[in-house]
Amino acid sequence: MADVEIAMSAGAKRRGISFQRALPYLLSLPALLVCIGILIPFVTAIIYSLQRYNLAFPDSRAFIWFGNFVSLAKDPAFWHTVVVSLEYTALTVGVELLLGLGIALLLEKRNWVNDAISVLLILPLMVAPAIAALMWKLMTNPNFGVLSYLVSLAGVQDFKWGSSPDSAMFTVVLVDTWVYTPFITILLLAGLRALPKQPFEAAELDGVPRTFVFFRITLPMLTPYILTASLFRMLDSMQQFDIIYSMTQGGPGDTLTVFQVQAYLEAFSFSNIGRSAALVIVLWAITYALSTVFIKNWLKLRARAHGAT
Amino acid sequence: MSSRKQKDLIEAYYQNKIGRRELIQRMAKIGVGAAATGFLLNATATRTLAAGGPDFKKFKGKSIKLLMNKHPYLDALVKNLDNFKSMTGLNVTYDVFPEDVYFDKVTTALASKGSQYDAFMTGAYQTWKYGPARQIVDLNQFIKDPKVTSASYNWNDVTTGLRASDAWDGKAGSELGGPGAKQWAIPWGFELNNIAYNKRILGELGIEPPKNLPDLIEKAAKVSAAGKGYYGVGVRGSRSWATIHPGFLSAYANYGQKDFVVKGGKLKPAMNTKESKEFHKMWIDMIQRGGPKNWPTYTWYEVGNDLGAGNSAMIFDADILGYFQNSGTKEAGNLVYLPFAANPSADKPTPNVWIWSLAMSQFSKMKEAAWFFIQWATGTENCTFGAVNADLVDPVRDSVWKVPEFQTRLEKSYPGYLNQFQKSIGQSKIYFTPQQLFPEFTTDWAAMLQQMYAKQIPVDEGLDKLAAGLERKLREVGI
Amino acid sequence: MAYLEVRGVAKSFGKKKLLDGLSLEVEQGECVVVFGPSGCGKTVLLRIIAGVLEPDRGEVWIGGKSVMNVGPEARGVAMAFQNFALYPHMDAFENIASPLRARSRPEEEIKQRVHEIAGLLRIDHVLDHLPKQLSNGQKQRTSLARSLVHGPSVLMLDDPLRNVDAKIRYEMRLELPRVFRKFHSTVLYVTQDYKEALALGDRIGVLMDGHFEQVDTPAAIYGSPRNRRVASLFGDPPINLFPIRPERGGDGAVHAQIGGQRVALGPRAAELAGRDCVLGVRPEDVAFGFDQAEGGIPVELAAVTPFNVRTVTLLKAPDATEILASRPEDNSLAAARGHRKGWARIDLDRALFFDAASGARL
Amino acid sequence: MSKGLLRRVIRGGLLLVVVLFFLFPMFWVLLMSFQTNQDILRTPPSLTFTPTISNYVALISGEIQTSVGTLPVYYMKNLWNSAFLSACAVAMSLVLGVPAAYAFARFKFRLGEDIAFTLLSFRFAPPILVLLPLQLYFQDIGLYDTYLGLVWVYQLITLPLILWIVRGYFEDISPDIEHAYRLDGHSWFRSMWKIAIPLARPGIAAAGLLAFIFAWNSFIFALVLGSSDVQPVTVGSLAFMTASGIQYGTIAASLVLSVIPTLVLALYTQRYLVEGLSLGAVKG
Repeated sequence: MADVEIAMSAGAKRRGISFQRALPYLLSLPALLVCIGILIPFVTAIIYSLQRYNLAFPDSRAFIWFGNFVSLAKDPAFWHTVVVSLEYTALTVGVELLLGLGIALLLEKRNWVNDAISVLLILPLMVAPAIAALMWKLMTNPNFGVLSYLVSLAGVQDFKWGSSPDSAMFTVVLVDTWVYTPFITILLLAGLRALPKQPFEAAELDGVPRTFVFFRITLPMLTPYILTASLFRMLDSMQQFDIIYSMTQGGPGDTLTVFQVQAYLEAFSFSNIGRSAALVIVLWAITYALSTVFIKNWLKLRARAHGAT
Repeated sequence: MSSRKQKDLIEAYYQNKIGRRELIQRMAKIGVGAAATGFLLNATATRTLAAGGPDFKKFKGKSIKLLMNKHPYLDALVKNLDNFKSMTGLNVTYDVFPEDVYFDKVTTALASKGSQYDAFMTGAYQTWKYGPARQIVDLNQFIKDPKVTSASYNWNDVTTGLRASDAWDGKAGSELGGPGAKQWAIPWGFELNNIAYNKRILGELGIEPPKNLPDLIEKAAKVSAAGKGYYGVGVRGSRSWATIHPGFLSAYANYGQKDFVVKGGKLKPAMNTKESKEFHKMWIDMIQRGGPKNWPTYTWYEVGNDLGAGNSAMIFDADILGYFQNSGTKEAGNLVYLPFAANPSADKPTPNVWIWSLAMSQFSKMKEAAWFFIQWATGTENCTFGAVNADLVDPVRDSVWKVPEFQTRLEKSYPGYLNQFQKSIGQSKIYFTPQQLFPEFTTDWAAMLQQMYAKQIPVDEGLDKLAAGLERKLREVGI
Repeated sequence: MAYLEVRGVAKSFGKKKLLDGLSLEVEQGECVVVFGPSGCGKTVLLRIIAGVLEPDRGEVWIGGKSVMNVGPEARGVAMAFQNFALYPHMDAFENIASPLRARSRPEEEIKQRVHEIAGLLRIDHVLDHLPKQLSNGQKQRTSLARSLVHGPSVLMLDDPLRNVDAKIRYEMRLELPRVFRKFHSTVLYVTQDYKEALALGDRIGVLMDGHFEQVDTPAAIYGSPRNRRVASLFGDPPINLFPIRPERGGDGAVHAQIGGQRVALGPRAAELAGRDCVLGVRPEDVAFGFDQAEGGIPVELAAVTPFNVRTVTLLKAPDATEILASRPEDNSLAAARGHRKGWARIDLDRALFFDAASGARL
Repeated sequence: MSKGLLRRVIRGGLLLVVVLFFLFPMFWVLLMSFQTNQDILRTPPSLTFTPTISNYVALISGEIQTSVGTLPVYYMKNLWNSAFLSACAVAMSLVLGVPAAYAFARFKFRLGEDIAFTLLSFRFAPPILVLLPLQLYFQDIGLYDTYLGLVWVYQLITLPLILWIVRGYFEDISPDIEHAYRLDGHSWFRSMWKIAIPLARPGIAAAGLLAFIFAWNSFIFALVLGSSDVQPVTVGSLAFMTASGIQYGTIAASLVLSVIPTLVLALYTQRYLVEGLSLGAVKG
């Protein structure tokens, strides 16, 4: 408790009280300003979202307040988009978190094998999702695809991967998992190795069962890292585009019409800027809400973690 | 060096003192290859364009910038670009982007009203957005102006259907190339949709080439049923307009079906007529029994890969797609091209076309110079060069198709290609109803086909749903 | 004026008022021990003086100047942290050298002074170790060396012996005064161990409820605590406290009931007659014997604990009042088992009287 | 004992599965990069082929052979663009982000959390939302088609990542260590520079690496905000899908090449990653 407080006004110094007070701002504002600069367009986009604005109909451009949002709310396709996006996010983040944590635990011990693996595992992350999707599309091709081939050897004939409404979601989640699990693994591995050793040694001595150690010591201490990792994954998954678009363009039918795919089509193919902006604003609002929850818990956990000391 | 000799020879050729074959032989003697000869010839030929009136040197030393799509047609053009430079003294720079992202680039470049690009490659469909958006220029003003257009440009040499397809008055539903139509772009190279088949496979199975759609469906099914690892017919199925415009719309049109009809000045979806429903049933049936297993993710390159690798016996897609699969692939040399009238009661094919055209940016600061480029690029000389010396496979000018070298080249290694072209070109044009919502409704259409294919929705119901949805969208924008 | 002055410093965290207008004066070269129960704000006080924590109110003066506008690095204050706070990525040498580097001293001087202090604290053999390779004792000495190496004008030690084992604690207790003298620094020493406080402090400040109950020499703190709370903080076994109500008897002498026995309180209690107060008697001032003694209290011997050099005995008076007595170790009580009767005699000249209500000494 | 052995076996088995799942596709791509398009497009796919380096030759020499002669390839330029852009973007983010992260971790100041969150929220401003207006403004202020402009925009990707990850590591360092350093007579800046940053280095390395990768993989910004002179590898790789067919072999090779720089960086940072952050976690 005291420690946190102290941490927070650490190095307090009143030489030129103004300077002291200013210091944190001086440190953080450059970063803020740089981003603000870019975010001016963000405001413009918000204005777009309040207009009837289709490039192909320049004369009918007009300010219509929340017209775009209203028509979205009335459109079942939109609600479908919301559901699919959330579903996709939940699935990818969930799977990748479990997998990433598991792998991190497997690699926790330091030896050259694990070190080697932990580098190699980053490889998928280094492949641009667009290209990764292209390769997966080839590997899942019914004729040339090595995966389709292996699957058929395993006895599953004509698995349809991205081409069937039943397996499309599975396929894109699979690719997403392949690409992004390493992200979580890295962060959690770093986190695991950052944990203070004492409690574990103690538990070891007392012969505490591993499962108990994991759930009562490891997991709680790891939670801040888990939150950070899943926060960023959530942000990216909500906005996933490359993988889904390159694999199925949102199909089959409307199986995978997530936010970004819809927004992309509206803007780039349908030139319906207003509607696209509205879509993206909604997406932005959702991510904003979700991450606020994350951050709140994150800060709470940090506070507790430091209070403990 | 022997450059003087070369000039003399070419002069001689142009004054008909010697024939083309003789020219090429004698050029070869002094160490100039056929392609190079072609280039030199073109240099001279270009002078006829140059001689046609306009002061092409007007912008000497200035420069223009093009936005281009990575495409064999572009490669053909680039090979000959120096001729344009020397003709006009203009400096030409160009940005090339992969097709996968090309139109995103164009859309944003135009939407931001940037003046960085003067002219760019586009399809006719895209101009239905760019035109009404006032992002591109009506080129009639240039074509009809002798001060900027060479007498030898011979605009009417460009295939009628294609010229019309790039011209639209901007009113949804009105006829392409009709009265008052604006020439939004100039055709340059195109593709029409017919059948290409693998004679080895059909031979193996003792199957004759298909005569019409019902026949195609049965034969495709037969091929797939043969269980030899290959399937019947390759067509696109991805969730985009690309699925609608090749084979599908060509056959659809051949059955006399329309996407929209105009009622009281307003568009009305026409996909849910009885005939249309029958057609859709046939099409879906064809894919389910004789199509690729992953049809809903099939884009043009999967269709092409399968044909070239001998996984599909036939494709109903762009002729040039089959053309490029006939070299450097496993099945190279086995491919045959076939004019295809889907409707048994139709006597001629009615291929829908994709036209690579050149358009001019409204925001260009060098419009006249840009026109010079477009004029040269789509002119007889350059098209001939591309067709003869490169892969400008489907040039847009009737005269070019008559060039003997081009014909012999096609005949030699692309059996039936010339024939399928000649049988089809007369009826080759865009069969879509021009309108701003083209991408929207074609995407919805494709998505609906995918649902029908997956048996998520019966064809009839699906088409009614589709029509209703489109109806609503049309009302929203009031067209 | 004093070298280090803390003037009415207050600091609270949220609701919790930790320091409440506290003041303290420390002379040059003097060692003041800040003593108090844990969580009484000792550490916070040091941090405020160090300048790493801002007080809500009040000021800190060093060498006659207010240092409120001076950063920690410029106050000439050194501090040894309870958790040592060594730099994990620097070896012991660099840790110790840090203050000298900050003052950009020439390399050879740094070497020489680091080795000097390291030798003095007997860690010169581990100078090339990283903190994680050091034993607790070595860590503690390293942090101490770091705080001493540049001869700070004010040295603050935050319970430095808390995290080290008994042996080192004992050694250091003897060693530190020598070191302090050598560097002639003004020392502020925080501890919650009263023996440490008595052993090291020129003066002891007893910190309670956010202020100093008493600041005085060890002898005074022990011998004449300002109130019963201070009194009961010092001494092990703790002081005996008997609630009494002195009465003036017929003979004019003042008496009180202790353990059910009427005891004459002697002249010191003369003016206490008739008011409730508490009698504080340190165990060593209680004499126990088996023979009846004048003014003695009849007790029975409840327990005998040999307590290193002294024997502590728990005595029970008939009214169940418990009296602790300690006496030099001897074997006379070794045999004393079972509830032997005996007599306790209180040395009233050394007894302390507190007001029952306020607890203040009378 | 045998229980421990069993555990080791299981552990090894699981690791094997993991490695297979994550590395098989990479392995397959590597194989493809040494095959001709014909070999790749075989049914069923097979491992027997005569390796060719033509794909790499084409990429590196900048010339690709086609049926109608040789065509230029600008892949190496794309590769350089990616490397340069990502490196600059990450460098800038570190310079801006680490001090900010330090501020959020060490000082409680009004609006502190709000600023931190705002900075994060930039991460979820979807690109296509800002692209169109951004291009307008970039043209006005002359940043269109400049490295500077792109590096700036890339901050949207890299800065929040670095900021939030590094902040966590700073907070894990006991403030007392820095207090001690201050009391030794060092300024706040030196204590940040000599204590906080070295102790958080593993975290900074991890964050930097991840940021670099994300910058490396994004191409939509460069696509819209630049000419073909500044396009990254992703766009470069897509250039091998043209109407004349899709060159899987070349794409695979381009993918392999594009991974190398990042891999090298990863191997370098690995030192810090596996060093473990035990230093960072010195609690008070």
